[in-house]
Amino acid sequence: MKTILRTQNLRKVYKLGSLLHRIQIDALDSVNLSVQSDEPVIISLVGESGSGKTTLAKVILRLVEPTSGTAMVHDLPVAGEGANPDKEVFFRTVQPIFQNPFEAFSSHRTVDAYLESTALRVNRLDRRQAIHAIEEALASVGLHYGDVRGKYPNQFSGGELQRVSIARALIPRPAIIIADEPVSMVDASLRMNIINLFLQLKQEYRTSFLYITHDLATAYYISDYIAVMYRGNIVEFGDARSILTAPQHPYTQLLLASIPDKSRKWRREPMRLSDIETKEYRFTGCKFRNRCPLAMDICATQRPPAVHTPDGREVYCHALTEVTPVR
Amino acid sequence: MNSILRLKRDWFSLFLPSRGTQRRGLKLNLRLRLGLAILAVLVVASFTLPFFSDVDPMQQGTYAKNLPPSWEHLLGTNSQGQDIFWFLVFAMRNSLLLGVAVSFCVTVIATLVGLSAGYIGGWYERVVMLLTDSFIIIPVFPILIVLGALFRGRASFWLVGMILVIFGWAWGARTVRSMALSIREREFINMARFSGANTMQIILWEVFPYVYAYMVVGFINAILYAINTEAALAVIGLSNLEVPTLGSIIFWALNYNAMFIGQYTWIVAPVIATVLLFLGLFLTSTGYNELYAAKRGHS
Amino acid sequence: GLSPAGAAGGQEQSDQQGTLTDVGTPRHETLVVQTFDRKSANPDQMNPLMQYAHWRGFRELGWGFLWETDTGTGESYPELAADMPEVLNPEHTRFRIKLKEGIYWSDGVEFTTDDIIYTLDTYFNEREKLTNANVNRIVNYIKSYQAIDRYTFEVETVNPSYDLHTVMGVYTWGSAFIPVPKHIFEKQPDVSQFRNTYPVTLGPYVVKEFDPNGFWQLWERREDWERSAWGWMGEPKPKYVLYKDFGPEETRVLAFVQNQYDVDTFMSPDSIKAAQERNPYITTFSDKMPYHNMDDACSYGVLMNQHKPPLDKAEVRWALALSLDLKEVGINALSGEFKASPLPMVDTRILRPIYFEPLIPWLQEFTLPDGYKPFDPNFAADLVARLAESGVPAEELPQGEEAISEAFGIGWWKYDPAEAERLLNSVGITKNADGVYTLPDGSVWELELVIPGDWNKVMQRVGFSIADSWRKAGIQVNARQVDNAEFSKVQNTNALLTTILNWTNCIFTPNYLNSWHSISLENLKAADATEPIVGNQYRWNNATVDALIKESKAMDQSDPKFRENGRAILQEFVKDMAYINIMNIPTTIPTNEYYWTNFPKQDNYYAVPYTWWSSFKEIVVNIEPTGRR
Amino acid sequence: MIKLRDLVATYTTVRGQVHAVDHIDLEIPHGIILGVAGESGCGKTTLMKVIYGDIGYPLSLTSGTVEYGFEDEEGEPVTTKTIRKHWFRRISYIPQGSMSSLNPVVRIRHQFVDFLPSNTNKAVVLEQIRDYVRRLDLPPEALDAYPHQLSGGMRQRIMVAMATFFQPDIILADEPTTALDVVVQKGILMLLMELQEEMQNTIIFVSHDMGVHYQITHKMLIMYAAKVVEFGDTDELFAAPLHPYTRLLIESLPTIGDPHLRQGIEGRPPSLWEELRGCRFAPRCPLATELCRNSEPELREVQPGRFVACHYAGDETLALGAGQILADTFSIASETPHLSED
Amino acid sequence: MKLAQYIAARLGVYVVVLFMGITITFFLPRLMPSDPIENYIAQLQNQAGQTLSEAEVMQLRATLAELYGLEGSLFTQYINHLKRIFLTFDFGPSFASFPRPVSEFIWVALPWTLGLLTTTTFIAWSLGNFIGLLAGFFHNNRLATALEVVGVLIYPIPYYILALVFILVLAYIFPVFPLSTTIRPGPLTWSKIQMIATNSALPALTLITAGFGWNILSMKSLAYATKEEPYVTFARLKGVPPRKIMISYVFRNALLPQVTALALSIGMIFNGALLTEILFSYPGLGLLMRTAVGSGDYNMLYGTITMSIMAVATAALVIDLLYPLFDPRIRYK
Ligand SMILES: Nc1ncnc2c1ncn2[C@@H]1O[C@H](COP(=O)(O)OP(=O)(O)OP(=O)(O)O)[C@@H](O)[C@H]1O
Ligand SMILES: Nc1ncnc2c1ncn2[C@@H]1O[C@H](COP(=O)(O)OP(=O)(O)OP(=O)(O)O)[C@@H](O)[C@H]1O
Ligand SMILES: [Mg+2]
Ligand SMILES: [Mg+2]
Repeated sequence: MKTILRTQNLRKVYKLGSLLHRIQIDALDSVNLSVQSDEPVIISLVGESGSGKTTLAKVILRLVEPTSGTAMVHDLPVAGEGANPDKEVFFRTVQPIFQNPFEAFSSHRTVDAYLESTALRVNRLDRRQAIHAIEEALASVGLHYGDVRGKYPNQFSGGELQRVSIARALIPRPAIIIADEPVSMVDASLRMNIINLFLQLKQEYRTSFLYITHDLATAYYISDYIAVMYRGNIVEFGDARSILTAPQHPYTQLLLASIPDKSRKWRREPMRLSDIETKEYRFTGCKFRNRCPLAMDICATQRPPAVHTPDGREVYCHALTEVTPVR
Repeated sequence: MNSILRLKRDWFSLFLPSRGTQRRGLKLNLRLRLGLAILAVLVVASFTLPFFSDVDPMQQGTYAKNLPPSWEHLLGTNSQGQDIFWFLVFAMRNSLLLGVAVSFCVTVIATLVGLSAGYIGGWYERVVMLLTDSFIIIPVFPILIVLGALFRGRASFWLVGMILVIFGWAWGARTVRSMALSIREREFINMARFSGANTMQIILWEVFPYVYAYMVVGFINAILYAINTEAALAVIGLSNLEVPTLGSIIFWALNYNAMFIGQYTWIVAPVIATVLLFLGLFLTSTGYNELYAAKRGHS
Repeated sequence: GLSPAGAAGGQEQSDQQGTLTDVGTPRHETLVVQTFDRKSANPDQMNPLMQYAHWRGFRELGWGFLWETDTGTGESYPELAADMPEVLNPEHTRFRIKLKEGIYWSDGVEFTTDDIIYTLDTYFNEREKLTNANVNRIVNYIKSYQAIDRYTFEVETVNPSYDLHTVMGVYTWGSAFIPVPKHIFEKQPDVSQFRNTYPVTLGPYVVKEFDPNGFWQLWERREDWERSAWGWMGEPKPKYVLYKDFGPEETRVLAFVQNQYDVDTFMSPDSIKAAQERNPYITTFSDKMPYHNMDDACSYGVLMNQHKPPLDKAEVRWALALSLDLKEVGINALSGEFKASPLPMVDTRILRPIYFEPLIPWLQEFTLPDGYKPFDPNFAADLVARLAESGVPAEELPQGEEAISEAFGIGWWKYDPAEAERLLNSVGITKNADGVYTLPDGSVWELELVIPGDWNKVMQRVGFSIADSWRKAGIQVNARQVDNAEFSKVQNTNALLTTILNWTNCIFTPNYLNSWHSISLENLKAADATEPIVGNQYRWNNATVDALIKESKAMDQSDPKFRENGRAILQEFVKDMAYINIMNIPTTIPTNEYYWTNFPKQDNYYAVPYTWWSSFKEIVVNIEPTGRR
Repeated sequence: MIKLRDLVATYTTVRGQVHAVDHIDLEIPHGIILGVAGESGCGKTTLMKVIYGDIGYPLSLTSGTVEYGFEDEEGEPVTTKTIRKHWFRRISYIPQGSMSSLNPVVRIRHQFVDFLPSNTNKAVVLEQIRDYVRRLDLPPEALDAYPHQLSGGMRQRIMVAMATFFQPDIILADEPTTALDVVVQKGILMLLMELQEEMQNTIIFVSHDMGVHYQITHKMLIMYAAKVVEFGDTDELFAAPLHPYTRLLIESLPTIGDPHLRQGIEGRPPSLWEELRGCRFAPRCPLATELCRNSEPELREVQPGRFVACHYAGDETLALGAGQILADTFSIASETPHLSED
Repeated sequence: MKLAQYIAARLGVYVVVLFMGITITFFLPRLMPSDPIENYIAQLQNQAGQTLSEAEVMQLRATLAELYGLEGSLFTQYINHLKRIFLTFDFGPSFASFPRPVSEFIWVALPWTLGLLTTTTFIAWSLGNFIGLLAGFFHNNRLATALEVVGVLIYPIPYYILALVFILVLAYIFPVFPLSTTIRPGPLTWSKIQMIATNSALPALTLITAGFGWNILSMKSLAYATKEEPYVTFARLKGVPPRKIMISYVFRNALLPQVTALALSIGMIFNGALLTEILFSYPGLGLLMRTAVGSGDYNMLYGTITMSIMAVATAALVIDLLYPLFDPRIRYK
């Protein structure tokens, strides 16, 4: 079996603030994930804003050096000690789709330059083949090469740009694409096209995805695995459909309850939203405890251990420990 | 903040009557055109006119001393019996040559050092920045005075230029580096990396465009720096006084008290020439910046 | 508060007192003088045993000397001494000196032999620590000394001496021996650490205030000025004398026009003209061309390193002289306000009758080996004609041969590039296709001309004009101006450089030895030796001169033979063209007679007009207040 | 009633001009939440800018005005020309990507009040703001923080607080919850709804997420390629979308628990730079006919309060057939292939 | 990283920079073509008007070499030099004014330079930034534009000419300020401060006029760029009055790079101050330095250059250390 993705005790600490206001944030706090499969898989990463999803993606993309721990993608160690993959191999294994498409292109270059560069340098195609590859990739995200060519990023709408960004990642046909909210700027119908595209790529090109999103419906729709993050911790991880239909962690439950559903309207009830994030990051024990309906004393002091449920997921919650003893 | 020094807004609207969107293109052209026109006149004049001069403007006693401006001597003659106009033409040429040459080297070095330090980072950056900081912090002038004393007169014109380059690049390098530092953190750099670009290519295609506008301004500034520093060295007598430059005109005009003996053209002409040159460079650079910004679809 | 006018140089208006100076003294009681050396680096150092703020009036107003020089005649006269030294032995090594009685230090203590002996003792005992180089000179000059009584002492010199009065007394611009007050100095634990700020003086003035930054110093007349070293000369008129630096020439012109000061030094002719146009009280030394005093001891000239080929050939040196268009240089640099001198000596009223006039016939007949007569006796007349042509009013130009010669000199070398080319061709230096001279090996002859950069504007101009002149003749000249510091070294070693615009050849009295004593064969160094060869920077190798100088050293300077020898040496200089002398240094010293009048002028010549020589003593005694406030 | 009168908004670029809002003529009743949906680049943000009266190079209003349905102090009706004076007091705007719209070097509390005239008593207002913020369940410390110290969700909530504090008549919110997680999103939406109910003002709300629209809006405006294609009550619109694009939009998204394959809309929206003829959706519309391709449908009121720009809207027979065709397009056939079946 | 660590690191850089500067300044003057001993001898001869005999000169030379500490190899001299500076802040005696220590001269000159520099820098910087801000923010306003034009036109005029024009206008035609600096010694009273102020006015004016041009240009472009940031747009949409947008949005954000620029440009400003001092006979470090070069006074040169390097480096350090206080966003690794 191939290791599609594995992280071991991955930790990333950010320090920020001014001389007077000094803050430390564990954007990743001992993240342990492991997905092994011979088939390509789509792993969704969901969770609250600022919970470290992008950070995890960046560690995998080797853009951020982890404070400690290791990460491995497609049997390729990419982060932590001893991880020093060959550039070319790495780029053909992992490709990103960045979160904010406006930031992902230099405003001084035409966007097609990136497509070309990828085709020429990563794929090592000649110019004619490159154009062909670009055309194909753009077509698969619903764009024409002619409309993209020679235009600067600010001449596109966010959605258009996002699609260009996806097209670029497709060109090298990587083993895994790290897609950081690839559809957040895209309208509903297009969103489906892109999601279906991912599925298609998974089947046709055997591309795995790490799909970071806030859109749980699409996560349900395409993913095999799902990981739910909260404040730098994984709180629940396992088979996507079972987690999304029967969440066990209180945060996952809250998440699911918050989906704007088209079938029934929300009940008007007071919501408990998070506090200032840096405050919560500094919590010891369970970081969700001040919003958790099940919070207990132990939650304030002790970090919840992984609970392995019978259907093969991991849930990090003291409340479950009481019910299901650790196996 | 990752500000690009975009000198783009213009005070030139002052001279323009109409408002509205159409105006923009027109104005932009006018600004660029005006700048280019000034530069063209100065450059063409100072590089072609010397071929029409039948005497060496540096030679003393060619004409009667202290003549007022006339058709024969457009700006009159000075106390050394030289024609001020022709002297100025040669001086402009030499100063421009020096300015552009120095500025070119300064800008290239500053950009290379700054970009590489900012982008590559690590030890390389630390060492380079230490060097840069030292060059910035050491006040140039005392050293120029020492070096001037060392090479006095023997300093060929180009040696002065070299000295100016050696002590001129650091400032720009530091600015470029800080810009590169902030650009390094931006997402499109990662995008470029995953598009297979190598360090050189990233520096060139991703980072450079962001500092480019600044470098144009820096380039212009360095031209001025070179011309003015040479002039300052000349004024305290440390540059080569036998090559006509804007500085050596000023030196001799001051030496003969042009201001007090009524030889105003002698002293005012080089100053006006310097100001015009700067104006031309300034208008051109800002005009070009606007054009460039418009091309990228910014306002 | 400060009124605007008050801010403008402190010319504060007050009904009773009149204008005040910047330092708060009444302007009409203060003589204000531009300092000679601009800023003093060491303003609170006033100890004459050390290096000190020399140019701040100490030599003129503060100290007293045994003998002084009359700048009008070049004769020495006793100041502290009662008489000229009495020679005690035929070998001229032992002397007795009597002091005047009744001279007092400014603190009321009487000046006696004790002070002399104490000063000499200190010179001898502390010579290692004292940085005034004259200490060495005295210590090497004097063998022994002793007090005879309160007002008498004797000295014995190492060698026969005919110049005791100019070594222990003033030679033109200073004295190697400056008596210090024993009662003050003996109390000092270490005289070399003693600053002597606000010194006790022998002269009629004391330091009242000085700028710690070195820009100015104010002197106040002693109440008992009559008991001072030269009280006998008469009452010094200004109650205060202020030495001040008014900045670069631009600001000096403005300050001068605003009547902020009375006497300038070395202002360039065009600045003077500009100032005169704006203020009628500003006058030059003479109202006739060349307007300025030409009696400085030094001249400008071009020093050549005769060790360096091709300058080792007299033909080449003559070629340089003949391709120097001095009229052009003088007009460009000095508006023609100069006095040319073909001999390596200044053509002053003291030296002209002794050395110049007797040599005129010889000069006129002098021929180069190829038969060419280089002397141009019409130089001055031609110059006058050119000046008249360029618009100088006729009444300001001298009339008649004699007056012209007195004003502009006896003549100079012809400007004859053609002869110069012949001379150069004769030693294998020929022009190439570009009209530039090349050496016999075919390379371009590059001549370096060093010009002192800090001295004054006029000298810079002269230097660059000379270069221009040579360049027109086809010589590739690289002119460069250098700082004082470097220039001193260049001047004293003359090893690396080929030609220098120079001012060192200084002779004020008929005693030429002071300038030429080192032109000896023993003093010659290797061609590229870099140590100073003081006195023979020409690196001139001439046995005749060597012999003449050795002979003159053992002679009384008033001996006619001594002067005869001088003329012979001058002839040798000319024959070899050992030094291209150009002109007397034009001492362009304008005065402003708004507050003070009766400064030395051409038609009122009681002293040279300088404020940094003995002449200043005469000036302060002779000037009169105008009564303006 | 906010009246949009034949609005045409144009961008000027070096390439030429583009109408990003093209002849929009609508009346929006007061006191509702209006949802605006449509694909990216169809001109939603531009419409918001026009409504807000933020018109300046490169955007210009080629034709039309907006009447806001309220008067200024002098009793003159406020229009696009005069709306600026009422910014953030009678109309407020939460721009797209507003998380980066806070001044990074100034504390939040100052940014709350800096648009007030200088003669207002800031201390008093600040006290009120503190109360308000507390009432909105936001931590009051947030007011004393610098923007970078707050999470995106927090900043977005601050923006909402800022935009609603002065109880403006109209609030424009351009994708205020994109990029936020659903929990925070729900919080913000509930907040908006609550505030709207309380203040009875008009909120115009742009979002891509049809679920969000379903949850909070009273009326919906669907745009396609700079045009309005459908406008009507949200519930009715969701129950029976009349324009094929609306229908596709609503149906295209998956829901949790429904593993069936879904398809997006084929093709891509037309480029606004090109010459456009006929119905702009026609190239992608499974029902398009010759008529659609050649003549542009008017926005017409097919039922009271329902406006649709489709030649065939309201045509019952066609609608039935269309239903079938559309159902086919979605090809609700198989489940999505899933790995963890074993 | 903790505050202390940050400061320590910054101090480390400071020391290294100083060290390099001092090293450069030690070796550079050694290249000077004048030899202090020969200079001194030559000076004596010029003063005394009498030439010394060869023997006298040799003796003098030996004495001076010992006194000046010019014995030993260049390297030993260098080590001694470093030791002296870092351990005792001693630059040795001045050669031109032997045996007075150089530091004495420096302490006299330093306050003048520092006083002139800090005031003029501050004023030029504020004025330039203010005008630049106006010009960048109200880029359509004619007054702001006119001010900017003034900046653009004044900026390239050489110092010397500016100085002369000021002298001519303000000391001659309208004699408001003195032509040359005259400051009388005495305790620091109010009237002395006034005296210093009037005497420094012209050099200060020159420095300010010559110095604010660049600030105008750079601030203008910064302000213009900042104007496009989303938070400025939002402020405009909030209806914040333009003046306030200019101050608390555009200026506050554009200020930070300008502060860094200020730290960096102190060396440049110092150059200007040096020229100005020479021109106005202003008793600061610049004049001291120029005289030192003129008289071949090594130690004085070391002292003045080292001092200026220290002053400039320290100023830059201070600004750098203060910088985080200005910028709430700063993050350092
Ligand atoms: N370079 C950085 N320096 C300091 N802190 C950072 C940095 N990058 C991210 N953080 C902080 O780390 C935390 C996690 O950020 P991250 O971007 O990984 O979250 P996310 O889950 O991707 O959020 P979102 O859903 O908003 O994209 C946040 O609090 C963020 O402010
Ligand atoms: N500054 C501009 N200059 C030129 N064209 C622009 C500009 N801004 C937007 N456009 C164009 O106008 C059209 C509408 O843009 P707008 O931003 O209103 O879309 P949107 O519906 O808000 O899209 P999104 O959902 O992606 O935010 C797009 O085609 C876009 O390319
Ligand atoms: Mg993220
Ligand atoms: Mg939008």
